[in-house]
Amino acid sequence: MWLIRAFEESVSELVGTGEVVGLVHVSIGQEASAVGVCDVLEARDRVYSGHRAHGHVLARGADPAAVMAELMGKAAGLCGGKGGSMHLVDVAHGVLEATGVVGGTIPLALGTALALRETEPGAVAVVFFGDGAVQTGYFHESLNIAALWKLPVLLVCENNGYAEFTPRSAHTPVERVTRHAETYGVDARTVDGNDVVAIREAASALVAPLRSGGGPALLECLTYRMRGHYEGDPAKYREASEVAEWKAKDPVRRFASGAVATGELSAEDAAACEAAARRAVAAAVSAARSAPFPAASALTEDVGG
Amino acid sequence: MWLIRAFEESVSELVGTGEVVGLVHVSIGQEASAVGVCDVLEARDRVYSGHRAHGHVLARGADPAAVMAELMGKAAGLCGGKGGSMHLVDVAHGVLEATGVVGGTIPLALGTALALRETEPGAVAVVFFGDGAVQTGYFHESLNIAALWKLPVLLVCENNGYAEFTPRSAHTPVERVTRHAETYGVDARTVDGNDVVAIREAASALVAPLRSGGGPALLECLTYRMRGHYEGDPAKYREASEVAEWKAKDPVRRFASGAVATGELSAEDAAACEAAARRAVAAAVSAARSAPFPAASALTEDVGG
Amino acid sequence: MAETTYIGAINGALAAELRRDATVRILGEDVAEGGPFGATKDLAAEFGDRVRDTPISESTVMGIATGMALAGLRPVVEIMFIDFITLAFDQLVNQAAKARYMSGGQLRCPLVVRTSSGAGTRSGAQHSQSLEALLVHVPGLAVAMPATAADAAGLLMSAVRADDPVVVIENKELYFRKEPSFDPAPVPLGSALVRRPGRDVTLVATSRTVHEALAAAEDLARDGIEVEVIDPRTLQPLDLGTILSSVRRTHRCVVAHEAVRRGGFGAELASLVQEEAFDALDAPVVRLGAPATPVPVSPPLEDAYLVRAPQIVSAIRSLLNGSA
Amino acid sequence: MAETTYIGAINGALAAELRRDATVRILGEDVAEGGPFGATKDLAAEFGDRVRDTPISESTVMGIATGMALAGLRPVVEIMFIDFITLAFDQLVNQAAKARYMSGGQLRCPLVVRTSSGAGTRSGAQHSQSLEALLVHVPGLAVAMPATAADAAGLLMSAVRADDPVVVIENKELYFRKEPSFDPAPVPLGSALVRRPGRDVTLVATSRTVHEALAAAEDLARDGIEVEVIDPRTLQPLDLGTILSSVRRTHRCVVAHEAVRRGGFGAELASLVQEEAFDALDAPVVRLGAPATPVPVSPPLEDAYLVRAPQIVSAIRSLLNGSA
Ligand SMILES: Cc1ncc(C[n+]2csc(CCOP(=O)(O)OP(=O)(O)O)c2C)c(N)n1
Ligand SMILES: Cc1ncc(C[n+]2csc(CCOP(=O)(O)OP(=O)(O)O)c2C)c(N)n1
Ligand SMILES: [Mg+2]
Ligand SMILES: [Mg+2]
Repeated sequence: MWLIRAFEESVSELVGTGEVVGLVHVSIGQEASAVGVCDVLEARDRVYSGHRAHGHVLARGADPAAVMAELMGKAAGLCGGKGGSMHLVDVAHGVLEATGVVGGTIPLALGTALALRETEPGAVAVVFFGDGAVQTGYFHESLNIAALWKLPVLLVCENNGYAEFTPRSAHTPVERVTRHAETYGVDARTVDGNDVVAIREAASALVAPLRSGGGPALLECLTYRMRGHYEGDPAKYREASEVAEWKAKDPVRRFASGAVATGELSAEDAAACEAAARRAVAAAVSAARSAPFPAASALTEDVGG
Repeated sequence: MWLIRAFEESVSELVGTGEVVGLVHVSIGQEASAVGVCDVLEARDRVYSGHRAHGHVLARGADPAAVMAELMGKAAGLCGGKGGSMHLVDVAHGVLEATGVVGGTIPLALGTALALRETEPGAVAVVFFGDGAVQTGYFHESLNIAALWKLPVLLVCENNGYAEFTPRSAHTPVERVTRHAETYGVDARTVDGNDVVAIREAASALVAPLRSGGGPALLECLTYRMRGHYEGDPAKYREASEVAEWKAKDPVRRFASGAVATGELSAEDAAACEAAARRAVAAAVSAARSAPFPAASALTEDVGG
Repeated sequence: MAETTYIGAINGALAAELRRDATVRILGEDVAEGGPFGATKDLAAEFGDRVRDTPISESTVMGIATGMALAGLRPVVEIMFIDFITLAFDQLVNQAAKARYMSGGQLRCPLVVRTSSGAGTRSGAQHSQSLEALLVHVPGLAVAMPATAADAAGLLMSAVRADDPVVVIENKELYFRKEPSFDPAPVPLGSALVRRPGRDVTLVATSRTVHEALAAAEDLARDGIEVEVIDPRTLQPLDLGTILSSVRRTHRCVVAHEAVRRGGFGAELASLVQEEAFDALDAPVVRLGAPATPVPVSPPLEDAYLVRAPQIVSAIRSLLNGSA
Repeated sequence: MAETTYIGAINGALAAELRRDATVRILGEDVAEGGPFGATKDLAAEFGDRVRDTPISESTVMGIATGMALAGLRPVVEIMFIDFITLAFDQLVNQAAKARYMSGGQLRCPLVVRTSSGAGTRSGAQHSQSLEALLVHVPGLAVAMPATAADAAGLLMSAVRADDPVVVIENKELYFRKEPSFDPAPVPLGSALVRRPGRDVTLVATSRTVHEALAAAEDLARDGIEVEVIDPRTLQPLDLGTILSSVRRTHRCVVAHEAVRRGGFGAELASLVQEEAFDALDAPVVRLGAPATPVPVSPPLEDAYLVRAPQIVSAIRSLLNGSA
């Protein structure tokens, strides 16, 4: 988690300097779902994400330098610099797509789950999306088909209570996303999205049946983004008290201090973790920084049709 | 109801002779929902329908000769012959659109309901659609928004158990359409779709709150189409026994014989009703038949842009 | 002589590809029952749930097919009428067409979309459109428009074997047209066919309009006017070479299609021809297509809407008179 | 001198139309908060729930707006990025654009769609497209592409007052461009503007590319090459007359836009020009547009992707050298 946190804090700074380009959405405050879910996944599993994807890709094991290079549009980036922040793909680590279209990867995950069931039984597909995506037709059409075809897909909703500048209550009268799963008889849980241990446990319980022919499942993580919707968003639409309240539940610090409290980790080791993460990110930044931009020929490469 | 039945039996014959053109879907066996629902509507209400729309338009009071002329592509048709069977519009009778796109008019009805609430409070919008439309994103996105904005719209699902050649069980694991309404706290009822009296009653109960600021509501009518999906469909995908079973529940004969049994109608009056309907349809057919096709200039009239 | 239909050829090609390659899948509404035109007839019986009925959820189904393709299967998804590809446009345009590029080449998307197009059946404005031009404008998509049974089979076979998305646009009026039987063989994407040689004018036509073009050419031949009819077969990739070398001989070019003329494929073709062969042209490239209206149901209106042979004949006559 | 921005002009025009006509409504994602670019800033405070936030349900929201329009309101719906109009394409193409025609004139659909378009912001392939050509091909839709703040306001005002659907495509790179303040006034749909007169070549450009065209013209003027820059302002209806009379004077035509060249609006324009003014042309109509690729994020690639002034300059130089 420290890696993701340190990475995104660095991204945020580099947006400021203009080195990281484009429309950038960080997941600071929401790291627990990426880490908790990906921790129960295996190499053969496939992951999809949305516009807030850095954490998911890093949690799958992507090289931070390649992710950073991608955000800078460098040739050494995951996607050769052509995809950018919202479209991270790392096939080697089983990340098949991230999308800038809200809800757009949910159907893709279903298709991949169908393919996996037939070609790599036991493997699962996972898709991360926000609470805003729950009001898209994709979510509902997909939930129905996933349930109908019993697909080995885990739908992970990172419910941070907002879609851009608008609170969830202005988007739907349905409070819990899991309510929709019930309609289809789909296994679902709502968890504290800032508690990585709880997430890990729930994900593990939901994924196990998927590996043995059951499915689908839905995991709703109640969380909060500690920064604006995108880097640059002044986020005037929410109360300072709300932000402060959630800051106290910071999932990264909470996990670290929890582990220290129970004695699983010494305070020194915890600090060392953070320091190592920050060093790794610093190294990634300098590697990405010194990497070249793609050659002009890349512009027209890798197009079908 | 006899009018609709006689009209569509005639349509079916005229498809055979080639006088009625295009892709034609009749609602024989499903007339009760059109009649039962429209009976509780007022002139100020607006109705939308789908590809199986003849009954809805007639139940709203459209001139059978104008509907028949439309199905023949004549200038005297409701839409000047340009719309055809799947796209009947009769603004004078409050039918704003019917669509060949499954589920496509559900959002339109919401928009009209919103407009009515602001410009003609007390009026309602109604949309008829099939059970196949329940698996479209439109249905779910619309149910959410209608509930969120408390729109005065009645969603009427004519659940005939099939979408084209495929039974509902192959399209969704959710048996009752009303189940979706529950998710959103939307008022809903499932009724015997071949019982016009029950439909009338349920529609009346659901519409009343819509007129006084409540909404939305959903009415599910369980019914069956006695003919194939479209005129020409051999309908090999269903058992003869199933068809026979439903034939016994024919909503038109059932209503007539029920009324005779309770003494509300004499047997002679019941027969006279049928005969009058058949005469009216015969007159409509001959009027439509002798009507001219549109002038060539109509081709490019009434296009925006 | 044994005969086959366009739809029969499609059905046969699907069966052959399913047999040849275990990664091929079919999905769409009512496909297990054979579909409304019979394209997938009997396939479910032989291939089980490799042929899969879907709910009426076009947008998600297109995404599912894309997600299957990204994971190594070769899905062939049916959009019953091209009018409904509008529902699936986001997945097609924003995901399938871009996946390879956005991933820097990590992904391939061997997706095939089969769909029916075209008017003439009185089916109205929402079941009759010709929307190929929308697809040609989208980088990353190949677009095939077979005019014959042999091409319907052959282009579909190539589409299934391609590693990038291909949309195969079939024509409803051609479905039950008979042709002598043939041995189905893949037809490469990007290879035009000179369907009739001629020296006086180059007539490029697509899909159903190819047959109108051939009828028009036949008619004009009686007056000694020799029309060269070229069927591009795929609009993207486009075999421009075959068309240009014809125009350089005939010095005149007409392009005819069923779609709306404004912004149609004819616009792209006319532009390319005048760019590449301006000096060879004795007259402007003429575009024939539908007027800018939705498709009307009324028989005389729909008949007037469609480009048929007589309209092509008179356009070519005035072209030759005007500039001869 | 007082200044205004393109986005400020849009905001002002929306406020003015809301004030003028009680049937005007605004809906879209985050519009009550002002939207990501500020187009609807402060409107909710003044107009209450006439400015309505919607969930992320583009396809249904487009239908809702259409259903409002059919019932007599004048909705202005925002699709945040034109890339997402693909989600709403069915409603726009199959319902809104066709309602009047299919109903035989019983219905009118005074719908306005506002959306942002264009690359240059490193936002990637799904937030940067220019998709106007898809809309121009659909009968029943008007398509406006303002290049200046005055036109952004004026075309929007006309769109709100029109009785048929209009899509107003704004450009993200122009949003914060400053212009001297002006009194907003409706700009009629279908009236092109000669933004710079010239005798040597007619340069038709749209939206952001108008400014590249003007910069190119400025540059070429230093060498005595006088470029006439025409901004059609609406692609449909198209003021072809203004363009043709220019071409008949200059004998050369270049069309430049940001969208992909293949199947882009330039194809329609080049075809029309060569059809209507073939004999006046000394050289083929030249089309400048993006290559047939998705929009890359990487700065040097995106810079190469876009048509900028230097590319226009060199295209015009070769055009004049080649055929002079
Ligand atoms: C289809 C679509 N509509 C609109 C947008 C613009 N947009 C980007 S993020 C966002 C809100 C998403 O909210 P949510 O799904 O809750 O994710 P979060 O940003 O909260 O993580 C919107 C509306 C988009 N990217 N895609
Ligand atoms: C979006 C869309 N997809 C597919 C079709 C083809 N189609 C026409 S009717 C139909 C089945 C509709 O089933 P249902 O909604 O239950 O209505 P019913 O025909 O049973 O009255 C289908 C798939 C269509 N018209 N629209
Ligand atoms: Mg959110
Ligand atoms: Mg049904």
